[in-house]
Amino acid sequence: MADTSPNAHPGWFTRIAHPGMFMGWSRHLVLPLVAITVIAFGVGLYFSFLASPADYQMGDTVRMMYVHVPTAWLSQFCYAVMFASAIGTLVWRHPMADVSQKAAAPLGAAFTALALFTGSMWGRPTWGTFWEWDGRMTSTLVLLFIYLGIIALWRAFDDQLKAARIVAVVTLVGAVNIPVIKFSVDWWQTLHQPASVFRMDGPTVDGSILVPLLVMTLAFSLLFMTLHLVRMRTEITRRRIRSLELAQARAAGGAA
Amino acid sequence: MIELGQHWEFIAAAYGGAFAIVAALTGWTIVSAIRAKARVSELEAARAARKLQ
Amino acid sequence: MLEKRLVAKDLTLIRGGRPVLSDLSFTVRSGQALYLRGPNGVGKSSALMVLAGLLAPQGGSTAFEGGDPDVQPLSHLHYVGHDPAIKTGMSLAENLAFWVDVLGGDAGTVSQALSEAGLGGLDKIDAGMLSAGQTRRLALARLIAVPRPLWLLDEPTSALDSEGADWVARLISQHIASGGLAVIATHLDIAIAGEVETLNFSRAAA
Amino acid sequence: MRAFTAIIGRDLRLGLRQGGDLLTLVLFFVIVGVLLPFAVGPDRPLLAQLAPAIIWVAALLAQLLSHDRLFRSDFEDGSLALFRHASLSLDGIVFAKLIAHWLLTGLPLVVAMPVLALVLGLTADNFWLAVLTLLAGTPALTAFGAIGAAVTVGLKRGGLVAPVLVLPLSLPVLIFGTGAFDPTRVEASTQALLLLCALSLVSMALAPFAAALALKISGE
Repeated sequence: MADTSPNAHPGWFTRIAHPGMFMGWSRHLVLPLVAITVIAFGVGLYFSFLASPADYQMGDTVRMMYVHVPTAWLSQFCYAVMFASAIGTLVWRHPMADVSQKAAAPLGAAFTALALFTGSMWGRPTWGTFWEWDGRMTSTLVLLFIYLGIIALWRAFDDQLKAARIVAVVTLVGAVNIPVIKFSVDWWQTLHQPASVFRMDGPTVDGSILVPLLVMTLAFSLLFMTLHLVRMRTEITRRRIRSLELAQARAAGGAA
Repeated sequence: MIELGQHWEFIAAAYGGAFAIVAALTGWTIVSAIRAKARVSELEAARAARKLQ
Repeated sequence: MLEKRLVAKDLTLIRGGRPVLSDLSFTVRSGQALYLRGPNGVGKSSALMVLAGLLAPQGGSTAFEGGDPDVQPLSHLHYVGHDPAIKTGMSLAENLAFWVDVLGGDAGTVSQALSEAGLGGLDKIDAGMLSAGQTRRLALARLIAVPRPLWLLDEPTSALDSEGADWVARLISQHIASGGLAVIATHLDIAIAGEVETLNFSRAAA
Repeated sequence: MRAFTAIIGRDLRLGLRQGGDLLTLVLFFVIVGVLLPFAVGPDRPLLAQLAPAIIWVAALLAQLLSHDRLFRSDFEDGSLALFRHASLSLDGIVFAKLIAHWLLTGLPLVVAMPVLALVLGLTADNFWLAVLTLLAGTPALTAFGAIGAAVTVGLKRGGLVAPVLVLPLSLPVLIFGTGAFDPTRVEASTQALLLLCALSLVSMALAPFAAALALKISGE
């Protein structure tokens, strides 16, 4: 790859994580990942609709939990991936960390949006409203804004190598700030007593619900891994395109 | 047909929305991967042609 | 066909309280090129901008005679200034095609013009990847893609190597040989074949 | 006509392709709309009542943010000078740029509106009113913004001057925009909506001339 400098001490990790090597070994990973993802979704959907009963309290609306909980989990897991990648970018300046950061951001935004959407679909029949200024919902909304802001920042840069390090700083700041946001929103909630209070009684998780929940969480996590891997590969290819195009422009020179 | 009780619209909407977003994400990922691959092979062919000259 | 003439009469221009041009008069005919020469800051660029309709002179007038009466006066000319009017984020072909559409040329000429400008094969590449010289070539490709009788060129060879400068000289020579007019502000020599006049600007213009 | 569509096409392409401007704008709109509830408190009935005002203030600020880039890049890279030599008059070109600008900055706000409506607990009737008023009113905002942008395009630090010029001009849009939300007085709200449409039509028709004149002077 044109955009990596040869490392002086190539350890096993460096070699595996070298973009060229990565493209080599990850090629064989895509199809198996797709296959298990599809199977996991099949099993998960079977359990969510056919092999699990309606909750005695929530009724059939509990089935929405099987998409809501996994996406809500991914909305945070994805940020964790970006956080780790941001450290990789800043500390080791590893090109693969940049690529991983960039590939994860839209996925995180999509899963966060999905968590909010399924949450509000669940909230309407359960609480009687699509949206409540509840601490968790509000801070998830703020998380979505942070994701979208990061994507906008990525897109605002022409030079993607420089962008990676600046975005990494924002990602770290966001990671530190998210607990603060969560805390302050909860505090805000108690400060302003809402006009109408809806509280969800913590449902006792029964085995029959736990199984589809776990399988669907696994399925969504596999989906994330698959998409992330393919997007990373595409991003590396894009960088190669860029260097090839630059080479072509240079080669053309000014020859009339 | 699976019986989903009185709130079936919301359940359908939640799954429908989830499917739509996941499908869009997957479609976008696949399309951009294919495009990038096509462009890279085009450029590599051009480079090979340049080297031959 | 009527002979085309660019007539400038008694042009007077004051910018920022400083007189830049005073009573400048000249005529350029079909098949003629006019050099505006002199050191930096004597008003060569300003004179071109007046001719291009970008600056309103305090006195005097410019007129282009013998052009197509159905076309508005400013659409007879090409102006290539310091700024290339090229957008990064669009490919070379998209950039040139845009100007062909806006300036009113034949859309089919884009790829031909690019290769004549020495940018053949780069059609799909982002304009942001070009070097300064290539960007200048892309700006000059407009002259090829959209035929117009009057060319106003401000330092057309800047950022170009000697080979590029030769290309520009050939381009202008062909243009005036086929009955075009050109006014060129330059402090470098451009070897144009054909009828060439020179107007020397000096600092004494105040 | 070809020049007209070419300019719209180019501006749309650049706006969609580069810089994530569109995403930033929509994000800004939604964040401003969500910011106010934090100040007001999570009081649903109160928020529902304030929603039209919140939505319009958010739309106004979001649009304000976007005006600076309307002419600046064309001014800086010399495109504006070349537009003078186009087969289309500068007024026509500015009009084309306004249309593209509205498609990039007005329409996305209307599309993003449901998000705010949901969060603010807007009623269904008011939701459709909000969509209508935004559709009717944002062209006027674009038109006024274009004049501000054209006047300040030659200034190195025009960023702060333009909003100060444009905001007072935009006041009528805000008044009619929020005036249309009165479910108890259908007549008054219809009237406000019609006035909003009239304002948009007139300002979109006249702004290109004023902006083109300002651009000609700025270019000197």
